[in-house]
Amino acid sequence: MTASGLAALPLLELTVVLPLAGLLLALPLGHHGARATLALAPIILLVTALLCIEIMWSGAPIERVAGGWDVPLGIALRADGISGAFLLTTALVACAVAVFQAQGGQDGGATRRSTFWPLFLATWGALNAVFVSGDLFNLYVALELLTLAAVAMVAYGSTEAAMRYLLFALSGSLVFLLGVALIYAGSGTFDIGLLGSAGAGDTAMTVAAAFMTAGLLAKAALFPFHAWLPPAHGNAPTPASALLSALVVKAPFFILVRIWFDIGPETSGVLMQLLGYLGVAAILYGSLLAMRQERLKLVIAYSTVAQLGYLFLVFPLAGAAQDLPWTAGTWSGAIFHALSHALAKAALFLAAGIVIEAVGHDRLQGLAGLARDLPMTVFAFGIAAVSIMGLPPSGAFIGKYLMLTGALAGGHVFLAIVMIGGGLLAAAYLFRPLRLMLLAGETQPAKAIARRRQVVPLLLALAAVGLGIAASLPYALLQIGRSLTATEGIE
Amino acid sequence: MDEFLYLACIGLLGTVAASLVRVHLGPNRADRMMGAQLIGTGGVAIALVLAGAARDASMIDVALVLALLASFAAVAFVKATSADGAGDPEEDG
Amino acid sequence: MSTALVYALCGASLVGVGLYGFITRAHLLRRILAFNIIGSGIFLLLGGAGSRQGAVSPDPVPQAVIITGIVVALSLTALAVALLVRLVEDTGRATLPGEDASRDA
Amino acid sequence: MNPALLFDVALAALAVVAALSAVAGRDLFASVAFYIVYGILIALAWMRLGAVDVALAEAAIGAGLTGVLLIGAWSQLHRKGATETPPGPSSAARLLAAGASASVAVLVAVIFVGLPADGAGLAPAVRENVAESGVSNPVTAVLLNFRAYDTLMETIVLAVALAAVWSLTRDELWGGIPGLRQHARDGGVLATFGRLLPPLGLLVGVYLVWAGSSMPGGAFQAATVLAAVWLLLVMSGAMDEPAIGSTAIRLTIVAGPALFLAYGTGGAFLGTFLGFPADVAGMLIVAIEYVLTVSIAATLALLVAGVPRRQE
Repeated sequence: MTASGLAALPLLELTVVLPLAGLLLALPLGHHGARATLALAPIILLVTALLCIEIMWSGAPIERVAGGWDVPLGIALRADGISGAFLLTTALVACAVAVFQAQGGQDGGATRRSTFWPLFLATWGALNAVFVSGDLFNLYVALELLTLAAVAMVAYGSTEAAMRYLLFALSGSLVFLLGVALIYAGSGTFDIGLLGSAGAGDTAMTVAAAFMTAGLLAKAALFPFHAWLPPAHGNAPTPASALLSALVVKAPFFILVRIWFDIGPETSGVLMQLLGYLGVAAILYGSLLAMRQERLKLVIAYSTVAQLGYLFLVFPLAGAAQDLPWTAGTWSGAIFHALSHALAKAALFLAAGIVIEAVGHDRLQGLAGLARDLPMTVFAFGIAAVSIMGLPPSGAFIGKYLMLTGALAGGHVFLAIVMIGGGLLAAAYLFRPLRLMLLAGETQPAKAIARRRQVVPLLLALAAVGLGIAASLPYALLQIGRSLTATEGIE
Repeated sequence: MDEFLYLACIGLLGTVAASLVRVHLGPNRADRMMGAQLIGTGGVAIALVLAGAARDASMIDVALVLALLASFAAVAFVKATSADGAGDPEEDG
Repeated sequence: MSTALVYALCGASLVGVGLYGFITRAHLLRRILAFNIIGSGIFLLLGGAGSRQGAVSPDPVPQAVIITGIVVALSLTALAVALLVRLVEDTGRATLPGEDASRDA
Repeated sequence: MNPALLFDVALAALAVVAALSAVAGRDLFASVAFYIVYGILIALAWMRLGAVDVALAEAAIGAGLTGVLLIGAWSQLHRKGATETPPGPSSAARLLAAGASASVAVLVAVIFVGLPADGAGLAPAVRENVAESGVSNPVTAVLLNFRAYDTLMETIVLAVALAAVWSLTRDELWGGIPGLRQHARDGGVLATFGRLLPPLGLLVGVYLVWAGSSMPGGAFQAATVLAAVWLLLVMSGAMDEPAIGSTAIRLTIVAGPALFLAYGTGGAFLGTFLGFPADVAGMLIVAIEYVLTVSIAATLALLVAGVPRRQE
């Protein structure tokens, strides 16, 4: 197939349309939705991969306007390199989760069997809609779709955690919407591209962007808005935990990147510093609490609090000085980190799910010697842990390396130290469960888990490492349509 | 003419304010409910006058929908306060 | 002072009132009410912005997105209410206990 | 100050008072009543802003349906003894919260006042293109044509909200019937209400969707009125809620969004996602609106009905 052949297909639209069509199919199908989803998931993955190829091939973002109405009247769908990278990562994780859930099949009772699939596909569709939306109000609608599906999946595990999550998510989206309303009042458009090309903007724009940022922080669970995350991600059913921790919290981060790097309101240095310091606090606080947890899933959930902190270092490192030569690398590093974390975190949660299936609980003290019964799962956990710690050759290593280079080049020694320290802390809290599982202690007999099920987290963990080994391709993809003028290759 | 209509609306708002006091004071649920229903009626009246003042026939539809939904809310109120939450006060009595 | 400005300022006040309720009230049904009040305050602000050139022909785009917003708010309210009822069935409380995630196990 | 503006100020002040009473009052039932009053006042405000479509949506959805949803919630909490308002935070904490909320309100107000008064907006762009949109009501043109993508997502949001509510069902009740079995005294006020209002409501609903293409109104407002009619029939004991396991009811819910999505995707393969060719746009929009109205009405009615509480 040639480039023009690819361009003839509405790949961009299909990445959103297919999951949404799937959910409308799965809703009436009830528990038969599993088969429909399993048939659809590889097709969505294929479409997403073809879209990435199209973006690489053309070397420019792909843009469509819904209904054929040009912006600002219509709504633009836009897929640049970063969109493609997030779409593809989402597709990989979602396929793994779908297979994992379908194999697990009979757990969770009649309600969960019948409603999981529409909610799962709604999450996938909403994420994709966020990644390709060029319109601030449309982003609001997509975020709320995401909230509905995600909260409902948490409620399978704990109504209390779901309620807490819903309250954070609701207040977050209202504050975001307040910013969007102010932007329209001031500029008469919701279009991100138009807002970006309109230039630096004024105080009103910066205040509006600050509102949107505050709202998104609550949804992204950045410290100190993290309180909802560990109970929600720690108590949700395994496939939901994986989706939520790997992907759902990345959607608000993605929108923040769009706001501060693509629209680029008159950058408030203080705000960028603040985001950075919250990131630092998240790394330290999340890591320390992760070390003190007694349940495997809570260790992994607190690790998400900490790892999300890294992403926010991009704002002081690259946000305040967008024209410096190293900012391109720092920006790409943060995105690499987000993608690698998505794959590794999904692997960790699915591995934890297998552990729970095998021994019936996830209390750390009862996991000694598990490596003998579940070697493949413990191996997957270990590989994923390497990635979370940011050790070479993982994708997270590339991400951290690029960010570290930027921090040192920009004189942010403190941030650099935190980044290195955070890696050591991650090693500490992940070695603890790993060491226990590898220990040759006396253990309760574990239920046998099929190989084809254990291989799912392993593949995800290997993908996280593979992102680092074959880094040049995704790196090239990320540079397409990037708004920054600076360019810095990967050394 | 228009000035008079808006003055009439202000007068109607006065009745709304008075009913708000009733909703606040109660003392029992039936009182609060009646207060809210009275405001519904006042709202319909204001909507009709506003439609006249703006010479916009489509605004009459708002009055229509307000009236319809207010009676709907009244039924829900009555239901909620009945003995089993699904009944009819006339059965209880 | 214009009609649009009056309602925009009303919207700003409603955002404040709703925010206050959302922060200080513990009963979850009240917080759901507060959420809806903040939402409609934001819509009034947006509607006020769209009517600045006079009420004769207000900007239809904010109107359309506000209608969308009202429907989305209803959807979220419906989920919140259902979740609240379930929470009361499970725990007997219509409030959330203090923040300590690790206790949730 | 002219009387019209005086009215605006009085209405705005009353709306703020009603909102404050709703969040700050002691009695939870009174709060719900205040919220419904508040919705009515806001609908009037939208009329004054010349946004009749929004006024209709607020009257039907904001005040009407949301109000009934909240009344139902109160009723269930009341029966479980969970309507007691727990002691609030200390007065110092309240003062701090009040200060923070007031600062946000003032900040927003100051920013708004500081914006250019002429207000760049999309009204001219809509005016220029409305002739090609297939409908003459500019708000419907935005909803179903210029920003049809938002509206498509919104219809899907409704369907997913219903799936989310259903996901809270206890396993033993999966597929069952939402709400309690309602009853009313034969020939009583309630039963008579249940016979008289529905035909009227049906008429209003059909009128609103028909009017939507040229005048204020449209699928969402009409569907809300129809949902209210449905719920009224249920409350008066004239009919029961359907079981959520019913395939027919599930197909009704997804039919509207599915048709909309299929149309949009077909357009994408032919060249324009959600593109309505100008010569047939009017007809297609009306067709989609009618199917959407039925689907949305069913979805809204079931959203208010909530989680299944009994088996068939």
